Amino acid sequence: MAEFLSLHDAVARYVQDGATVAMEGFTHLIPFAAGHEVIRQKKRDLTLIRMTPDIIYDQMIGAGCAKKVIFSWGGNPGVGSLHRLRDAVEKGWPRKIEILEHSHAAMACAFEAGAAGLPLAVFRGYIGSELPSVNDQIKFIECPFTGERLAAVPSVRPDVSIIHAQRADRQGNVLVEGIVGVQKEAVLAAKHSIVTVEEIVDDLNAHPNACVIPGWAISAIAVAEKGALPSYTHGYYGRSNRFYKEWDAIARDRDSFTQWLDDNVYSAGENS
Amino acid sequence: MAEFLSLHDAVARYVQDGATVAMEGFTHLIPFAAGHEVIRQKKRDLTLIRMTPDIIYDQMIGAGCAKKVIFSWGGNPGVGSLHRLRDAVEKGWPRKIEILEHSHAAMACAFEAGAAGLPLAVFRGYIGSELPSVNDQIKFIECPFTGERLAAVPSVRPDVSIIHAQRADRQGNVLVEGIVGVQKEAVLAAKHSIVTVEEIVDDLNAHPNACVIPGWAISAIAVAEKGALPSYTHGYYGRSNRFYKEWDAIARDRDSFTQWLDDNVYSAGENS
Amino acid sequence: MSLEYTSSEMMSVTAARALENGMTCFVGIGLPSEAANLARLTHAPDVVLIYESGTLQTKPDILPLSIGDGELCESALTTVAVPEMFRYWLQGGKVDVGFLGTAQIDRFANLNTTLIGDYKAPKVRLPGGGGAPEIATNAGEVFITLKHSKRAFVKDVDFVTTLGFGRDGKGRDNVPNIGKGPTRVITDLCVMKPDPDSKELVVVSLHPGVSREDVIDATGWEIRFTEQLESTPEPSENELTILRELKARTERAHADA
Amino acid sequence: MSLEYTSSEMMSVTAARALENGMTCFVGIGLPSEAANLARLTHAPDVVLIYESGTLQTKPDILPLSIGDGELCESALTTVAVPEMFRYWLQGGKVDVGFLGTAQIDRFANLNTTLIGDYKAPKVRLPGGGGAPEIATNAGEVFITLKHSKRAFVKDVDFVTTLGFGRDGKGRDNVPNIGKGPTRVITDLCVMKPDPDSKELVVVSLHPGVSREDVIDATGWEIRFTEQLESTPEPSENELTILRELKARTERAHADA
Repeated sequence: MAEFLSLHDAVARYVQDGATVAMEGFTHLIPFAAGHEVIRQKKRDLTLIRMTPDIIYDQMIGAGCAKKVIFSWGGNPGVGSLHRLRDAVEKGWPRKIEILEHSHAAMACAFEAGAAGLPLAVFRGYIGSELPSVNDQIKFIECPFTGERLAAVPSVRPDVSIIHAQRADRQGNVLVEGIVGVQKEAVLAAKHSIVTVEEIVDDLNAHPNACVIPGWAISAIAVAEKGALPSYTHGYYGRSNRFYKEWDAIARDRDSFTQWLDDNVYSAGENS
Repeated sequence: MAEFLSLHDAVARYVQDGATVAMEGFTHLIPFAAGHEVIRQKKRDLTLIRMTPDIIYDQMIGAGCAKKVIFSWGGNPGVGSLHRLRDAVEKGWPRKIEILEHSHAAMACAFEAGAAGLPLAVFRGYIGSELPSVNDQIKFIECPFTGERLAAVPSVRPDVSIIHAQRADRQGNVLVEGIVGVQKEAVLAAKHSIVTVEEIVDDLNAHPNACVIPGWAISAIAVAEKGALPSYTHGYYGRSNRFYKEWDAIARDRDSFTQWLDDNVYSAGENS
Repeated sequence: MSLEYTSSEMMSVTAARALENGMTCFVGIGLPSEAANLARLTHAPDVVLIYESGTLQTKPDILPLSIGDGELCESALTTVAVPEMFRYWLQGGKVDVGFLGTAQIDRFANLNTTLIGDYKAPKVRLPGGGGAPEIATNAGEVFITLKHSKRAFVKDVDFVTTLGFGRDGKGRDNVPNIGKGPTRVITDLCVMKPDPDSKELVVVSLHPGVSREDVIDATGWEIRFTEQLESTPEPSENELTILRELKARTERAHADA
Repeated sequence: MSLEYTSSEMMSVTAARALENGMTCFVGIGLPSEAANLARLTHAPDVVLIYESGTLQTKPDILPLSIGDGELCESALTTVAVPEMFRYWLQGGKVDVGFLGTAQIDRFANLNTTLIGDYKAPKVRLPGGGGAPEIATNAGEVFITLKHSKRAFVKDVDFVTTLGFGRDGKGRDNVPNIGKGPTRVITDLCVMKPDPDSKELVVVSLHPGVSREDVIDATGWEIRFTEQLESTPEPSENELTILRELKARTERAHADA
């Protein structure tokens, strides 16, 4: 049954140094507040899994939280590069990180397989791509019925998944609405999960087939108002495209990044 | 793009003798009106796929439409046997039929795989069951990452799938709500599809993550008011549990069944 | 003071008591559904009931006739597609206990819901596996409830639709990612559990008024009784009242529909 | 009368015209998204746009900055989970055309969005594959649009992130269940198509005012021109107006947010 914790306590309890962590949200509902809390608590040696690392992992990588990143598209959407990711990969600052890269289809299927309790995902993919030559976690199997060669990747099964959602009810059931990405899969695939929400309500007011994650499938719920900014929360607030653009200049330079981190994460409280 | 047809014309065009047909609806939204139309048009040698044959396939089997049934649970829910299915399997009346049986998990995964364009579904199933000894379509594969033995079944890819839904808009987009079963998967897995609906509306009024099947993924839409009775349509009318109970007596006897079919299907129009 | 109750009521109440509050239960239709809802309405208000129709955490006011009655969806936290139900919720390891009925059960708790006789020429064709084969292996453990009779309790099932412990009791040994299997069988006469070593079903508790001979006569193999044989506690007045109201509501609703 | 327009506008209009009304298009972010929405707002009102964020049949009023902007969801017929998007809609064969951009492209239309240099020690690390590897093989065909330059149009890509026709042009031969692959490449200078036999990209149409030399100078291999080389039709006034309004709306919206 989900426990209601402060974001500080949830991260302190469930994000251990060295853990495999998936923080999902496909452009929408990216759990930035939780990411900042991980940075503030100086978690180290994390293996970070995310289809699109986005600014959130750029910040965590720049802050030195990650030893490895598993991803399928590592850019600042519509803007350009993730400079902190590149600096770590290309120059080893603030530390050398390993990367393991997939395609979106592979990772989406791997999250699905993780939620489904399977060790692998099977899909029609990676045909002609050279990604299998640099990622030894991509294999191929033969269909026993048709003989077709299909791709196989290990399922994603994080130690902890963290997502942001619109709201939870008092029993800890969570509503996710809009672009739902792979968030439900991330939660169900993980050993532990933290969901940050905009608010706690008496009644989710969900339609019969809404994406609702039951409280008993979640470890901890923490209220984090505007917890997805500069990403957005459908029905609550919009995406700060402006910040995504500004991030390019902030992150391009180690000093300006460090300054930003000091001002906006380390010196800030839990609600930054 | 979905064409709006009469139920007669949709069935005449897309259900060919000898075709593989999936008529889905998991207790809810069973396309009875379409089943009756198939019976009226005396379609023959069909391979009928359905997780739960239910009364709809009992009627079609008794009427002589089927040469084979692929299913995972063949009873009258909460009542007892499907007497027409049993009479065909055990005594060959009105004709001998072949059966191929699976578990629900296998068929659900096979529909999913069919919708996903894959030749097979992989899942953790059939452990210790003797079903693989009587169904040569069940195989086992080894996970290339963990060595675990997992079940594999061919995906479901019907010639035509038929489902019933609440409503379509004038572009042919369809809303399915409530217990959605494997209906979307059935439509997406099939070469052709017919959706019967309670009504055509200007606006589906669907929430952002509703189960909506776009018109361009459907072959034909036909209005069939109360088209799911004695099954039900969430938001429109309830299940006739009474008829499900009465069916036991009607179907137990060949003569009473034949009489029922004459009175309620053959003599009736399209809206029976 | 002893209350009046039927052996069916005794079975339902005992089956209901097997469920602990907070458990997540994948519910079979019929007797398991009756027991699971009785548990929810009595000692286990927070038991989470899941039906294979996709209805998650449902709280029906009347018992469903089918596994997909509208009542299940209307009273559910949410309703998911059937592939998701089997993949994420059952196979994904979210189910503590699968609650099953059966037509035939053998001494190793293997279940047959496929057919009586030979597969190619069945004497009686039964409905088939449905969700049971994977519920029995993917749920944390399995409770089984059915009426006791020699026809149902056979030494060896005609067909293993659903694994208990296999035809030799070793069917789960060294299988990765598999649940504990049947941990108790609740009938109208008694409660059985598998022997920890051989996995053969053993009577651990007799219902009030039931003799060993009653069980022996209704069982198709030489049934054993545990040394510390217990007497199953009687239903309470509250349990009986709630069960009877539930069944009366259900009957009225189904007669009307 | 000849209109004033930029080479970027020429590229977008030409790319838009490649889409036929009623096609189902899996849209990449950036230039493809601009072209696809221009098509929808001009000659192809019933083109169906799908973004990998799960937004099905979306009709954004402004261009999204990211692949998952709120606008995409709010104007969509419905929004599905990302695994479903890749499994049912793309891999399930529902997509007529995948519309992609790229950082590097070679003569066999292989795409590189992974890195410049060596994988272990990259000179420039690019974003990676994203949806492209499977869009390129599972969609019925693929349109590619990008600006023409020697850095982008190379003889052999540093890394095949996404299959065009393979490093030898035979990468799709005898592969079951695969799309036709890139059928046209639209740049700010010209339109290219693969040679039917060798699959090498060949210029089929030059944009107005562009010379063969311009293309040769901007291409990293000895580019060939088809015998019936055409001149790409100019943008119409209507197309330019709608494109400019779309971009102005977009800029205003993104500056505000």
